[in-house]
Amino acid sequence: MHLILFLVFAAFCLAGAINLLLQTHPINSALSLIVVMTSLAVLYLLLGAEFLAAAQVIVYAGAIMVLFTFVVMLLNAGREERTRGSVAYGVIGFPAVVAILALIATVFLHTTGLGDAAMSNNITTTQELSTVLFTKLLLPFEVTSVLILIAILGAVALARPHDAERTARK
Amino acid sequence: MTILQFFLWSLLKIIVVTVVLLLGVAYTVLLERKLVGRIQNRWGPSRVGPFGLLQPLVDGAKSFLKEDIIPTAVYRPLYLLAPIIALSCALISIAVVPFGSPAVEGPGGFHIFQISDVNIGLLVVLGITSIGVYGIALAGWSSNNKYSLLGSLRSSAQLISYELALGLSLVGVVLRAGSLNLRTIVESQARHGLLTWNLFGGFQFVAFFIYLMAAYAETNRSPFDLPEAESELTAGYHTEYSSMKFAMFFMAEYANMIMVGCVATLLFLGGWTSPFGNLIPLPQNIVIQALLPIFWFVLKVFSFLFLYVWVRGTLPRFRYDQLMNFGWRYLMPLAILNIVATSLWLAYK
Amino acid sequence: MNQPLLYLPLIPLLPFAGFVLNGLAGRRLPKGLVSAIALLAPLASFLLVARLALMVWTGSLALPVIEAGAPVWLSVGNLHVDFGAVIDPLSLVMLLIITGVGFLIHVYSVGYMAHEDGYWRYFAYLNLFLFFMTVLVMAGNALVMFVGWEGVGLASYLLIGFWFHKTAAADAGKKAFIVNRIGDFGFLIGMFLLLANFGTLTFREIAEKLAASPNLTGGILTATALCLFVGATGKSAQLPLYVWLPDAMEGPTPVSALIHAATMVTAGVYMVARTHFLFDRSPFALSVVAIVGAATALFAASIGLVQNDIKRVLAYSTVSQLGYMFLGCGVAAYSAAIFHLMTHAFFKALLFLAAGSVIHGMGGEQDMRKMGGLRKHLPITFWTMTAAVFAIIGFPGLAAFFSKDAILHAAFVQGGLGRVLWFVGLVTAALTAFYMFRLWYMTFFGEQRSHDVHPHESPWSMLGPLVILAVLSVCGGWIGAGRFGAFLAPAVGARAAEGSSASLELVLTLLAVAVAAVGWYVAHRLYYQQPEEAQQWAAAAPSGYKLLLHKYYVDEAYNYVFVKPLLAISKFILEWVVDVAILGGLVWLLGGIALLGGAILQRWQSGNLRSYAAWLAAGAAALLLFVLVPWTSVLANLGIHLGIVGR
Amino acid sequence: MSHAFQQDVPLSLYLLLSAVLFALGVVGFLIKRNLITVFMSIELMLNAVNLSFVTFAHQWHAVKGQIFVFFVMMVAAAEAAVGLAIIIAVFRARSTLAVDRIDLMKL
Repeated sequence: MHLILFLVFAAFCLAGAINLLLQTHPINSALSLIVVMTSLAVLYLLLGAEFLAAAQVIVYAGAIMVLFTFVVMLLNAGREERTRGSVAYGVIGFPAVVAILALIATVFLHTTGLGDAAMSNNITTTQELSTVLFTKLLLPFEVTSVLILIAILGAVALARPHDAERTARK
Repeated sequence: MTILQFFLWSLLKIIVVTVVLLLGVAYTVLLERKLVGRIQNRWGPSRVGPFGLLQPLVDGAKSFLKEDIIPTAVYRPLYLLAPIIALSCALISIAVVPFGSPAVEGPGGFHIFQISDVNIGLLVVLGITSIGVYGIALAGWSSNNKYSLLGSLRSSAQLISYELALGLSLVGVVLRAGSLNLRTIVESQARHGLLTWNLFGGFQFVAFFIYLMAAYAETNRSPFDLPEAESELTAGYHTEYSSMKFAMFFMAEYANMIMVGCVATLLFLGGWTSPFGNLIPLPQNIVIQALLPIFWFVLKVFSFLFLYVWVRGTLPRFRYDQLMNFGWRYLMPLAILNIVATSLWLAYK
Repeated sequence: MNQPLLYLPLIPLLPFAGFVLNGLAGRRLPKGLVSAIALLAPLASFLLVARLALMVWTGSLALPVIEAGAPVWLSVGNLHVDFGAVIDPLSLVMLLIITGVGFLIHVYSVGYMAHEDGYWRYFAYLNLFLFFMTVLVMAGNALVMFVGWEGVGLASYLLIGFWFHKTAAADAGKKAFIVNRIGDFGFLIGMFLLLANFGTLTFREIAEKLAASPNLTGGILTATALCLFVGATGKSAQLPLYVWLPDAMEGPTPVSALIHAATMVTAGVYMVARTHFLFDRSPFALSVVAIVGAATALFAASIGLVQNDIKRVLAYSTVSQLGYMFLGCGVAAYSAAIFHLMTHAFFKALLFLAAGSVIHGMGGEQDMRKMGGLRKHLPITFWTMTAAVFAIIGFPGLAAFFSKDAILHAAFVQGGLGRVLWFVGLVTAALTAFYMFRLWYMTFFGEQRSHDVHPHESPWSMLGPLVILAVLSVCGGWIGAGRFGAFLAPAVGARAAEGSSASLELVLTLLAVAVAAVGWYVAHRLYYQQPEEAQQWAAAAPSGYKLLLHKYYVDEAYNYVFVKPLLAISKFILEWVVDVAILGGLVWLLGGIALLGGAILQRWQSGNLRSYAAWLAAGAAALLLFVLVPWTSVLANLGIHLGIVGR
Repeated sequence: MSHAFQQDVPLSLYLLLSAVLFALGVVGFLIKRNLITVFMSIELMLNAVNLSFVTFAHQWHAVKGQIFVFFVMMVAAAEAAVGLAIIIAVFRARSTLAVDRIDLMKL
């Protein structure tokens, strides 16, 4: 059961990710990414992280990606232009990516002592999570909240039309 | 219980619940038309069948039989995908809703009145609701129509804004119950019936009020039905949709209403439990023991829907900036205050 | 020893405080306050010094006083330099002269400079001058002395160039500074030699070490002494570095008085006296000092004969008198030299201030040919000037009578070379008498030659110092006569005048007075009785006259020998070596490197996000490669395979 | 069939998946020409890393691994808010989202 679910959703993940690369329209890419994210949520669930699974859906799929689609719609972004930029990305970038993937994969596959994940095994409840989060890691949590506040202010400041534009609009 | 049995039972439950839900959706539409008619001093549908009771079926047939028009300028894949996302998201949430007493079990300790009992049921509902945004957003965008686009932009912004207030209003309840499991939440308010409901005994009336407002906005219902404001945007995000696809949006809207009613019932109104608590002892008959909680549940959801329609027939539509102001400036701070007050109270207790 | 509170640091620091106050805030302060600050600072210093002197006089203070526990300036290896002051008879005398005469000049300046712009600036500089001079005199070691030495140069530059808008004044300031620098260079070398040979710069320690090694003579000591003497010639305007002093007349007259009489030029004499233990051990250096002194005395006096600018006459007179002092030093009669320094301070300050009063009264006129008959208009100035003139020529009983005779006597007594030097000194005395009386007659007697000015007597703030200095000039000789040598002996060493006898002294004295009288007579004849005869004399020896009038063409010679080639070389180096080769080359080199680097690096900085991302990924891959691959074992395996390492 | 049902999944497969997703994210960054899509590739990389965090948290029974993912999500949310605001500002200034055309610091 676990294996089947893993295979199915891992396949969804990979398909979504590849589709993200292949699609030329940002909105399709965004939808592919949503597929990746929701599939990942299922994988989290399989790994016993149920709160994270919900958070993944709510935060990533439900908020961040909505923001992305919202921006795509707002800017009415069309298909990608076939621009020719630098060649460095092909010459340098792809070998580098292959190297990274090869290295990481080698290390992962050679690591001994990694166990198996079984169904309904080692589930982390929301209570455990929040106990650690609100006691031991309270300070980082609060710092994160400040970060988000700053991000909100920054976003507002950035997206606000300039004074000149505003007066011109009036 | 073997895996095969599990699948079969689950399939059966899913089919039954879905059919009931769809029927509920159909008759909610009728209910609304009749009620609004009465509020506006007219009869509403009354010709098809006795008291117009067959009207929903006829409407459905009409939707199916109408020509399916796909405008040339639309972005087809998403144009087709959007109503499916909207409807499926509206229907899926019901999977975690317990609508009957868990005391009644099937063979092998199998819950009959809940498709799936999830630890984080409330979060699942919220998550699926948040995915539902895409149906509307994509519909508006793929239609390639400015009214649709404006409607879906409004809708996206509105949903994101009010989701915050909605989620925060539920935190008070979660704090009281100490769980995200919907069944546990219901059981935490079961002891003395009406008096221990979160709405009354739990002092979560502020939260309930916020939830009510946010829920109306989330379901794009009057007085927050700006995404489909006829006078401004023709029909908003579903301007370009017709026949069956339009019907799917329509059903999604009412399914969402029912879902919101279910959540309200579970979280604030004591779910399937009796409002009289243990004052009226349960009869020993197993059938009555099974059906009575369902009766209470449906009654509560129905009351909620009645409120929906009543508000629709009564209040005028907000302006867009008023809507945003209200959500960000009043509802959200209020929800945060509610969380703080509840936490303090719980800590004091 | 239970030492009474002496407030030694305050002596230099008070003028310095005056300088800081006036220098920083003077522009905004009212004139009265500026003068008050400027006068009070040296007055307070003088009172402190006077208190010291009084304590020494009454015997409640034993000299020398060596300040202990002063702040340390440098401590490098074995070298320790502190700011401790040393008061011995020599520096006490110097301090009295500097602060006393300095204060009088300050008072005089209040009247003289009353209508100048930059009044506050002038007094700030004046105080700065006193500060550095006191530092110089009180210094216990050569390095601190050098600070004062350099500072005096700076202050003189500022004061000579006080009217910096006048090209001549600005040039004179620069000239003084540069010529002084040459001398300072000698001092510096001398200091290095001291440091190399004795490992210390403290005078007392050097003297002790020198005393401890009686066999040490010759080369090194001579070289050191000569280097120091080069410094002294720069500061004290001796041949060949005297050229700045006459030009320094471009500064305000009180400044000339300060530089010539009380402070700057005496520094060289003071320094030679201070380091006498070096000179004493090197007869050759001593003879050089004596010869240079005598030559300068004669040389300057001869130029002074024909000058027409009243201040220039005085300037050459100063150079000449300084020559006397070095002559004194050179025959090891240090106390006589210092004695002459003191009396000279009195009468030369008086001469300058009186000349200033004359110039003031004449409305800025400095040419003696346009003066004359001023006796009636400036009576007090006349009488004080008369006192000074009689003092300088060595009129019996007046200041220079004692001091100059002491020097000449010492020279004569030395025998050998000393006799020659004595004769030169004697001739110089005659010349001195001649040009001083020439000045006297041209200025105060005869007819008034210029009628477009109305001479008037100066205010009392100027006349007061004149009177005080006149009294000192008249009586100053009696202060030291006979006693001075004994008083200074602990500081400069006493030399018994061998073969001295009262009769010889009397003969020598009479000779000197007679020679001076001859000078007086010639001046009287040429400039009082038959003024036209002077022109005839000049016409009789036109080349000689012109030579003197143009100061032996020394300035011109220096100009051709040193200044012009230096300018040409500097210009060449600046224009071609520095500008074109070094700077230009450097610019081209840097520019080339930047261009080359830019040409390579700009390929990276394309602004293209995706290429940046590619490099980022490459960097990450490199890091992973570095971290994840166990390089040591990989290399070891490789080594085994290649047969480098292993069996 | 029941064999496949009871089969457990080795965690290295999860890690491998995460590595592949990450690499795909990098590739996306390299080849995508739309600013928004490039940004999405970054989100993909973040998600890939999150997956390995959760996997390790499962392996070592460590709650902190999951909490780290939680923080990553929060930071990603903040990043998305600011990043998208920047993208809007860039679009306003240049009327294009093509990364190859946005290669100057000044306007």
